[in-house]
Amino acid sequence: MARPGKVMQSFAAALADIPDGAVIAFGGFAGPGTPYNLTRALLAQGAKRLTCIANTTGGAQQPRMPDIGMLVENGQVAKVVCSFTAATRPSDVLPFTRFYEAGEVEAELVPQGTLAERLRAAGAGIPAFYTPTAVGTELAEGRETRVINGREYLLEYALPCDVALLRAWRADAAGNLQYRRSQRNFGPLMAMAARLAIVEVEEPILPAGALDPDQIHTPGIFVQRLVAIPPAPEGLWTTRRQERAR
Amino acid sequence: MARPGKVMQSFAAALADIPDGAVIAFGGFAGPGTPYNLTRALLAQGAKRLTCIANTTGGAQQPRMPDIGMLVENGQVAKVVCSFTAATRPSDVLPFTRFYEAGEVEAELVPQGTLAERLRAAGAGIPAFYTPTAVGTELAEGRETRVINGREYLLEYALPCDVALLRAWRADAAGNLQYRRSQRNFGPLMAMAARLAIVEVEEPILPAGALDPDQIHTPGIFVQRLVAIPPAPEGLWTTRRQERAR
Amino acid sequence: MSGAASTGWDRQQMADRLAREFQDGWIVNLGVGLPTLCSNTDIGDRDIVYHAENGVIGYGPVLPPGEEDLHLVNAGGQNVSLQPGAAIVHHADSFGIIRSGRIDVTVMGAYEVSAGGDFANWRLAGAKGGGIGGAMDLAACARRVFLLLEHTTRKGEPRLVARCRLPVTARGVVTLVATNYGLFAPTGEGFAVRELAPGIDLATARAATGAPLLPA
Amino acid sequence: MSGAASTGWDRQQMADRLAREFQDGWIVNLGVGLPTLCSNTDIGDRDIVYHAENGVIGYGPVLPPGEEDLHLVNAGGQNVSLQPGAAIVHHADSFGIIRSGRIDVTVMGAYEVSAGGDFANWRLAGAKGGGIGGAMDLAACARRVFLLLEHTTRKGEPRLVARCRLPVTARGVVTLVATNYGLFAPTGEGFAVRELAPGIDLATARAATGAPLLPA
Repeated sequence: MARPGKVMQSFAAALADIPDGAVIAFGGFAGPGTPYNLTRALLAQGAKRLTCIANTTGGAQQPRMPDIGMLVENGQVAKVVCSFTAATRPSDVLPFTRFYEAGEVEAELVPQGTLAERLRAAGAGIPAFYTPTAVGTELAEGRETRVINGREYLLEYALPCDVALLRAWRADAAGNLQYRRSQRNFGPLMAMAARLAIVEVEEPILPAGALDPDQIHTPGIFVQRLVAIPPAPEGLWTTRRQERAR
Repeated sequence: MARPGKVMQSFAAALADIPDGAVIAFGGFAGPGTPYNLTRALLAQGAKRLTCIANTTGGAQQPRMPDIGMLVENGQVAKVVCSFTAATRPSDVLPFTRFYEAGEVEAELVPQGTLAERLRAAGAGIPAFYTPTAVGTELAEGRETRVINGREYLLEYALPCDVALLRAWRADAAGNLQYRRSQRNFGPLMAMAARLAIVEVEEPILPAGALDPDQIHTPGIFVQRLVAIPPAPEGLWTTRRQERAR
Repeated sequence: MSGAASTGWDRQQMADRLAREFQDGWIVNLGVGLPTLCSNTDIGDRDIVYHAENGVIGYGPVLPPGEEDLHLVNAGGQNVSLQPGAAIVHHADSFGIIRSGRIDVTVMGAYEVSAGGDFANWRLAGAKGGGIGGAMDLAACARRVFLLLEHTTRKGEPRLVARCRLPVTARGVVTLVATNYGLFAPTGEGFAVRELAPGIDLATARAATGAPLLPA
Repeated sequence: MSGAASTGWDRQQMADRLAREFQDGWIVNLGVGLPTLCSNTDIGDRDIVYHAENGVIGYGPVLPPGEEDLHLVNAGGQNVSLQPGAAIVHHADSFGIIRSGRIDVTVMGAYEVSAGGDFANWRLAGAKGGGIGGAMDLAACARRVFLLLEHTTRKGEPRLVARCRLPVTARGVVTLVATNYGLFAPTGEGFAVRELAPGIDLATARAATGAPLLPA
């Protein structure tokens, strides 16, 4: 009666059943934690009308790594929820931004802490919360606010996802994850917020029980599928900019 | 210009400046994580009109360990916020319950998950949130609810504290904490929720940098004071029931 | 009928019967007291993860005196073991797991349960204080709420009733109730009899129940 | 006056001047771009903890190529080092630190800052998209908001203005502004001149400022 295990043999197999219209969260912050391999597999898989949730749609650097901007260019994306619809540096132009300015994709711009908290809320069964962030700005116009102890706060809703695509450092067969250094970023939150968390893993996947239960960053009950990243060049390991610099 | 370090030499010194009227959170769940040594020192220190926040006021077992019930008996407590104002087993009578039934101390009974989330909210700068817990019960009577996506939720407010008294397994001089196994429970949340977190530590306090930055359960920026627990009998190590059983 | 002198299942048998309902792959939360006995049940080759409110995911049997890890307890304060693949989280994450609907079933004790699936387990009549613990979170958010309780009070009053008289823990959430008399499911109008314990007949059960019992 | 040809401080000097304001024990968050230069400043024996939005608490200098830890970046994506006592948390905890008022100062770049302490740094005029990142959380919640920006745009238009024309990041929060011309504090009516860079006189600064400058 043993159920199928969580370890899968290919990125393609791990993504095969993602339907059109899925709401997908992508981990990562400026490189660490970004699921390059799963994103590349999603480009090949071809699901359409996706809603993509991430901190950014990808950087402006060349050469590019698989990112949400490429999914947009590939006609797979209906909407993006993120904290940057344009680059920080005005002189950088994100590929995504061109499509957005042309009205070919929707976007919801969310402050980064609010984005993190909305994902965390979804994973924690909290449907809505109040935050001081964005009060008095254009983002708060026409929206519900509330004064609590003399300060004005904005009402924000949970941001649940169908799927989370993540990258972790180590995992065991039970799905427990460890991230290394700033690779952690949105990973634990997106795993909680999603019904189906799929993780590309850098180290060989360990047997259940090999990780110290005190040192788990994402418990296995939040993780459904694991794929070990194959060696380069088949697997994508660092950003191409880093690869070039080496 | 080096500021005074976080490591203190006695429980008494660590608690000396807690004023009357302070709001104090006490870590611990059924033993692990309970700050027995700090609680004993607070009994000696004598601050009055305290508000005590904890999962329970202590167990019904004999012999007793230092607990909130003793602070109540010692006339130090105005109010308790907890998830048990009576024991789970009706035949057990908590020392606290006698004072409560007699009207000598106030209590606010809060579901355990709501208690945890209210502490987490305080530490995360979230002033209020909605939860499904307690809807339709006596605890929700007369309180604000809201229907979100067709389900009814109760509005709950953050629970900030002046002080947190905690117990951890290991710490470094920067105040980074590791808890062992179920010792973690409320510790990370109360440290975040309090302006002053004071921690009794089981292992000798390590130099800053000795703990892996990926393996910190409570970052040092939430921790202000550390006291290493001295060997028994000066230091309290396990529950007395456990000590007797050995 | 042979049941006149029988009181039906003993405590472990009640727990065993209920644990037979746990399905492969479920995440199960066991309340303090009677429900704890479910983790003694042999679950065969089913893969069950036991979750405790204090952030322990994947605990195993209670350890004998002398072998305990004093840093590790389940929700009832018992020193338990960990299964391979266990993980520890803090209390807010633990209740995040509960509120976000990841607990497939919570098993709790109760003072009363109604035909409508309401139940009461936190405050006795006349008491000012009560013990809620994690019960309200679990009751409101677990995918299924099962109860384990004696069929009647020590005075012989029914605990399965038409409407709860005590303050409720949650409303309309209970789907299965195991007592010493059998296994019952609230239907709104009464309780469907899923199974009777050996030696208990329908008439005996009916006489001890405060709502209609509907034979299967 | 000798300042006619001077443009005042260079970028690192602006950052150094602002970093002199950091007090012993502060937790400091540095934004992308110019503010990053503050972590190059020698802070002497002051104990400063640098926090980044992506959950890095206690980072140190940027590491040279070949020595980077590719799993570790600051908020600007630079591969930084860790100081002894560093800790990593996830994004929600990192912004919990921000929203709960634990950041003593956030240093950000900006397009505009007003005499009332409003500032704008997320969307340019005419653009549909913008880059908010963690700026709104930091601006609303850090104990102090310091800005580092060039005194004028490339076209010579003032960035220190009476009222912001661009959509704001937060209102009334800026307490100190370092530019290539000096150090300024919004007062409501204008900007108090805390210090002028070498070679910059008050008349030069006034001519490049869109709000009254109030000598110290």
